[in-house]
Amino acid sequence: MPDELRLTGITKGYLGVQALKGVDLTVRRGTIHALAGQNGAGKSTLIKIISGAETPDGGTMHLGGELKRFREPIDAQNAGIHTIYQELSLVPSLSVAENIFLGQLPRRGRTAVDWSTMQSGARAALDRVGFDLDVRRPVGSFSVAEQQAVELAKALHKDARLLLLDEPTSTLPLPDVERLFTVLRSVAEQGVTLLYISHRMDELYSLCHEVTVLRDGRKTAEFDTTTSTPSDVVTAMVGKSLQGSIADAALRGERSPRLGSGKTGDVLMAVSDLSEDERVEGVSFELRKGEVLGISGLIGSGQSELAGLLAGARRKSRGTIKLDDKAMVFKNPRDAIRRGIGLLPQDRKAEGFVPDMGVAGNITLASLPMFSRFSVIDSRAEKRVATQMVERLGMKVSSVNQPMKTLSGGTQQKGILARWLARSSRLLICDEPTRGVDVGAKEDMYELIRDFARAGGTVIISSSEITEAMMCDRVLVMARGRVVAEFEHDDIDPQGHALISEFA
Amino acid sequence: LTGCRGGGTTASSEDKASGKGLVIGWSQRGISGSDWWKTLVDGGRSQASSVGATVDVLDANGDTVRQNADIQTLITKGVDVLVINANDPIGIAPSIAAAKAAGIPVVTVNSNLDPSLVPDTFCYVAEDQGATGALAGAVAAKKAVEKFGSTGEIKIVGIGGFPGDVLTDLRFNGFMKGFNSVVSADPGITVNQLPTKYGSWKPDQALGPIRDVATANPDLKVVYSMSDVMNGGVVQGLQQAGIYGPGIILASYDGGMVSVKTMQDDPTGPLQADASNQPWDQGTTAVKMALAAYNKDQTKCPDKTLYIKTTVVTPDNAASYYKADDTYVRAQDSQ
Amino acid sequence: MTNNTLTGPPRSQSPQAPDARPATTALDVVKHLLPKSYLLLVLLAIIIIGYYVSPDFLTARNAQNVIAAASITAVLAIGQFFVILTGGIDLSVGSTLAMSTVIIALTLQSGMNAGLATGVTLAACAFAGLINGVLIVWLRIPPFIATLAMMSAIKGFSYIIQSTSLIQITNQAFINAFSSGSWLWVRNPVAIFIIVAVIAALVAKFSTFGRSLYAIGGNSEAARLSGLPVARNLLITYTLSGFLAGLAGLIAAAQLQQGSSLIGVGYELDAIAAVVVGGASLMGGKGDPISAVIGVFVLATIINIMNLVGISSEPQLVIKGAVIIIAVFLSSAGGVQRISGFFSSHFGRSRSAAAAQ
Amino acid sequence: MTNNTLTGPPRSQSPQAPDARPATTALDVVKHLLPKSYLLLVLLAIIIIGYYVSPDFLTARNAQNVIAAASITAVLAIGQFFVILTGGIDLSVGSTLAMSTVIIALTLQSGMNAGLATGVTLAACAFAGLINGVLIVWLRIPPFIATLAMMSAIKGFSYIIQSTSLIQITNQAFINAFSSGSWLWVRNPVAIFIIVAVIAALVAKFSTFGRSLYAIGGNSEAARLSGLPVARNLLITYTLSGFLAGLAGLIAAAQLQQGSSLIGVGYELDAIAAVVVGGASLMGGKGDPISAVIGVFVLATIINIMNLVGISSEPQLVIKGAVIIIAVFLSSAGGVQRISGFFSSHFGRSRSAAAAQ
Ligand SMILES: Nc1ncnc2c1ncn2[C@@H]1O[C@H](COP(=O)(O)OP(=O)(O)OP(=O)(O)O)[C@@H](O)[C@H]1O
Ligand SMILES: Nc1ncnc2c1ncn2[C@@H]1O[C@H](COP(=O)(O)OP(=O)(O)OP(=O)(O)O)[C@@H](O)[C@H]1O
Ligand SMILES: [Mg+2]
Ligand SMILES: [Mg+2]
Repeated sequence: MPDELRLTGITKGYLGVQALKGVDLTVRRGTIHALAGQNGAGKSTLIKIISGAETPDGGTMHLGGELKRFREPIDAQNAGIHTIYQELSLVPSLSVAENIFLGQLPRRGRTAVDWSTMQSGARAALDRVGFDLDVRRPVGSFSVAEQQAVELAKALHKDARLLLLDEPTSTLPLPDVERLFTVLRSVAEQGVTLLYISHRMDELYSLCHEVTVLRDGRKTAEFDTTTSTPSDVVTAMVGKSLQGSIADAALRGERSPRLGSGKTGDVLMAVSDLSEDERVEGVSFELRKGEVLGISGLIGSGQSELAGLLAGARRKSRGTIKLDDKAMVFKNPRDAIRRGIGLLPQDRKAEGFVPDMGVAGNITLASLPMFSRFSVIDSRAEKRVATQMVERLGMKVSSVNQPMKTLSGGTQQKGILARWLARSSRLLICDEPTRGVDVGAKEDMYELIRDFARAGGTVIISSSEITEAMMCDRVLVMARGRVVAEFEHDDIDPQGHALISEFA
Repeated sequence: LTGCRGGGTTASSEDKASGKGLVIGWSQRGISGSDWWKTLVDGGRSQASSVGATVDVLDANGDTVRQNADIQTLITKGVDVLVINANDPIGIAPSIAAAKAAGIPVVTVNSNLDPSLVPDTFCYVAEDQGATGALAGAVAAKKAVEKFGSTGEIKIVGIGGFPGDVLTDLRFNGFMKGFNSVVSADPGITVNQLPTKYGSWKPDQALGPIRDVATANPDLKVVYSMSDVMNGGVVQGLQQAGIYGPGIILASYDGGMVSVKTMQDDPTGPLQADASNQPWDQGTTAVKMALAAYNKDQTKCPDKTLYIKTTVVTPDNAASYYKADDTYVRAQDSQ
Repeated sequence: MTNNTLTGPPRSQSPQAPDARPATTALDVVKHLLPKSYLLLVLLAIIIIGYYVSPDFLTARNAQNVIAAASITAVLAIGQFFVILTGGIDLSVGSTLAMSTVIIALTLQSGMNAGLATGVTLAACAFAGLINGVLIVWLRIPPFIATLAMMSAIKGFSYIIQSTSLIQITNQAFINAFSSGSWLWVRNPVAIFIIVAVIAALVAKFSTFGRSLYAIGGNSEAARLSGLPVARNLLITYTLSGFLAGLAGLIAAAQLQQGSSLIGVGYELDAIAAVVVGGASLMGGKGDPISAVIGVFVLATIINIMNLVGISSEPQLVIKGAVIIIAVFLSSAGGVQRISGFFSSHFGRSRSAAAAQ
Repeated sequence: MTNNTLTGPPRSQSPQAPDARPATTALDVVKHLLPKSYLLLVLLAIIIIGYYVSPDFLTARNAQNVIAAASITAVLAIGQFFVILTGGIDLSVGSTLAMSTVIIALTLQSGMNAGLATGVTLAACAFAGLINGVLIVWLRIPPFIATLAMMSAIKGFSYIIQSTSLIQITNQAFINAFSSGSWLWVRNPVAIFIIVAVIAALVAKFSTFGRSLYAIGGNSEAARLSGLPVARNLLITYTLSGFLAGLAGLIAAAQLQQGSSLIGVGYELDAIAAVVVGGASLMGGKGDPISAVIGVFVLATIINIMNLVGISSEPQLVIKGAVIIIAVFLSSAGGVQRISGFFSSHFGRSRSAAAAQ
């Protein structure tokens, strides 16, 4: 098969960061080609350069043998390159139909929007990815998963020759992932070339033909998925052998080790009939000290809302939360934090950290009173604790004053975890703790949670990933805002079918 | 201050001819924050109540567009006569036309209208800005000659409201006319007139420009503040530049009681002249003319313009003008 | 781990059956253009209050006057609306309006014919708007600062070209066209603002340009990545705002029969307040031009009523501030929902408390 | 299913040893407080130009005057800085300043002693700021609109209490304390603003309150979820802005020896421009108070120079606009990097082109 896309010597630097240091990449026509690499390896930067969203500092790009230079995304689109970016690029206030056609709204006459063409086109596009939404409603009124479907429809409805997909499944429920893969395979069979990014090795190996691995802005290896294993890819990503590690075991299909172990008899938290309008309905459970409790469910089933309610980030409409047998009213996160509860929010960038503030500032954000006397920050103590945290959590930073926004996703996530460790929280509520986090950092996160539980901490993990739920002591399964099932760790089968069958 | 509601339905026209029950609609270009305008309106009100008439005042806050709307509102309310203190000479042309169409006579006060509009008005009541400015100019020149001798250069700067604002032009040109008429007797004197500064008629805005012009021209001799309102800033600016004191002559305009007091207390101080334009008298006269207009008695204002008599207050006569309870100098006979 | 090749469970989304009827009958167009009803209700409430407190309020003359006086701010507010829709702000429109009056007065004074003079003036004002756009798009100066600087620069420029004090306008054709004339019983300035408002509403709702402004204001990065010409459309928007400020200036010049740099101080703030009262968000992406116009009338009507009942101008300033707060609270700050939410929860709670007894 | 207790993976990250040296020597404090150097360079360049074009510029007297006059705007800008740091804006400070002059003049006139009168005035202004905060935090009115409405309401209020136009201040203790007096050769207003600036810089850099404002402006949701008292700190910030506007008003009142509602018009815009020239972002989360003060001096110095060389006031407005644009382009809009980037890429390209020949 001829080369559809050929990149040579692509370089790109941001202020202080060399994101790409001369990348060569060749993608054959009609194949699904994967890009793998740790957080911050430069995958998204490469995608942005191909799609015209960023201009490279150096290097060349050939599409179908022709030299191309894109100045704006529209140039790439005109050349048949369509993209799903890592960050949702939808306009929440506009209708689904308009979002799908954004950039080239169908016209009637010279300037008027042709609404009926657009709406029927949008319905057809959604139908292709297996969704049926009211295309006239604003996108912002749909769940994250539905928004991701709109994003897919937006990229897929056009006649593409090259499709770029940057972690399209990170916010997609499992069944929809399968449906997406079916669509992508059929698209590829029609001769469209796909470049696919994901941190999930199983996806790469079920969908893609080839994998290119980036590390620190350079291409380090290329594999054929029929003749290689995920371990090979991860080894190339990390730059050393994983032989014998948890990550390696996980990649080989072994069940990840249990997270909790310190479960005791004392009840830490007792929740009864907890509800929030239509999003959470009558949830009751007891949480024991040292336990790691999973809240599992498809994206949109209300696990995030439940996590938010328990952490005081949202307001309940009904029900009670008892902590140490005392009824609590969390008016805001502050109330919950005072009681030793910490939340790792699911949307790291929007809710997790202050981008321009340094690592140390972000780590001490929830415990400023402990780092200050008479409201004066004790910079020395702050720096000392931040340095300890950075070392303990294995965060890759150049200094504790490095702005948080310049860190990789995994390191950012560890920084937020460090915030709650510095606060000596006793209950950690993790909402999708490893979303968008690379394989190595993911295992690091599990190890840190395990350490936390071992030291007597209690953890709630709200997750839509089956494997994550299966690592917990106990799993509540949610669907449509209700708890529909409860499993002890040992009652779950190795593939997690028991959980999945309850998701409906 | 609630005005009177409703049109002149309560009083008979005979009563109104004497002023009783007459409703005067008064459109001010501004009131808030200005004692001058307040005194003007108060003069009008006091005169009106003395004859049994009422005054309904609307304040356009310095916006001509809004003043047009205000006048339309007054016409809508059915007032018997309009007194207008116009924000600019031609901007209220539509309102003058509307008043004419509604058969409501118009008296203008304090600020003049364009000649094209004058035929449709009954009377213009004001001080003669040029002549009043000239009064101050003449006194300032006399004092300057006394102080600096009859040879040499006299550097003058004026500070007014805005670039391209009629009031500033009239008051400054009048002042220079009065000034030159005196110093022209002394051929040894050359008058060096610096470009006019603008302080938006506000004390804080006047400070910077005066301070800087005085810093760059330490030999400045005469400063003319075209409104008493700005004097606080002007004095402070001159002080900061280090030339406030015996070497400078300050002239001003308006006849505010604070300035009168200053001259009375410190007769040899920089402030040596304050031309007075008697807002109270303008207000009372305007209401008198409004009554005449209602009675169509053009003999009261034969030339369609009635300049009230103005004076200039100097350290020599300050004591006779000082009235602690007033804010602006009034005509001596009306007190 | 093995591949999760699972059978898809039935989807959790229950799609609402989309209405397939094309949305473009004439009635639908009108329905689309009408703003959310409660802002109209606020205006109606104010009008009813006006009717009760002043017998002069609901007279044809007064109504005509209020509308004619508001037409200047309304035209400004429409231009401002588009700027705010993109998430920007234009503080320079008051100065541009003043410059417009000066340029039209100068060109007419020089003997240019009214049509050409109008064209020259509007072009100059649009150019001033374009400079705003260039500063914002190319130099990446934040809109607030760029237009603040231009507010000063344009004011200075119009002082310079004005050179004397105010310049009288005597050209009757011009005065007629923009102020005193009327067309089918509607005064010309009113006709102008109605035409501008209708075109603006159509553009905002039905044109690709209008939709792209919503996209830019809603998420400008998404708009750019989707291939919309963000830079070009921002340039057009600021140019349009300058153009409409120029048009408002023509109405003002014809009404005042003069050109003067002193006109228009603070109009930008009135226009911005009206746009936000009309439900737009200063973050961009929300609102519609007709609501902005209604916002203008809410504020103008209240001032008119206060004048009619004889409230003096100092308390008027306080009341105006309070009205802006209340109107914005009810419109863009979601106050209606919050109040009704508060009452329903309060009512619900007391009911359940009663039931518990 | 049994637990697969595997050995933990080798950590892929090798943490670079962060610098553990204590950061709180006195020298470090000073270094921390100093702003990015090139804004100082811009000011220095302006001063050098001033020295060459006007012999009066670098005299002790003129320097003192410029600094004393700028102290009013500087105090305002410091308050505004904190508001902008949280991502807000305060348009009401000009009116609050005017109200402050009126209240102090009235209280002194009534015979209250200077200290008490000062306290009453500052409390009233802080209260006005608190109302801003309440509107923004509790009613969720956007800061621009809330403070715009308050700008009108406070102005109306101070007109009402003023009742006559100019209230003279004759209390020498007061005038001395806030204007004419001096302390160790530094004039009192200058001493006041230096003290305020230093406290502000320390608060911004070293206090938990300052830190939380950076967090709120940088990402208010993250700040909320981290348990910071967002609402309370916003209330404090707007109260502080009102308080500092009141303090600026005291300086103005002492300088002009009067209380008047007429003063302070447009000061809020000067303060905002200065803060942004000083490198802060209107989106919040960035900047420092000392840079904001330098921003004030950049603008004040340029106007002083223009006045000294006798540039008339019309072109001054144009130049002021241009200076704001250039200064903001160089500071917050990242112009320095972009220009150097442009030159290096241009230079680099031409070099490589030469190499290719
Ligand atoms: N706009 C930007 N400004 C500054 N640095 C950036 C910017 N975008 C990316 N970077 C940096 O460039 C490097 C590569 O980032 P990139 O987003 O391409 O990584 P990635 O491989 O996609 O990571 P992830 O798996 O977390 O998505 C990182 O160090 C990142 O911090
Ligand atoms: N602010 C909101 N306004 C209206 N509806 C909302 C809002 N937030 C969530 N919803 C609705 O509530 C339901 C749950 O949505 P949401 O995506 O937040 O669930 P979730 O469990 O957090 O899933 P995910 O894991 O996406 O992140 C969806 O149907 C969504 O449309
Ligand atoms: Mg990425
Ligand atoms: Mg979720």
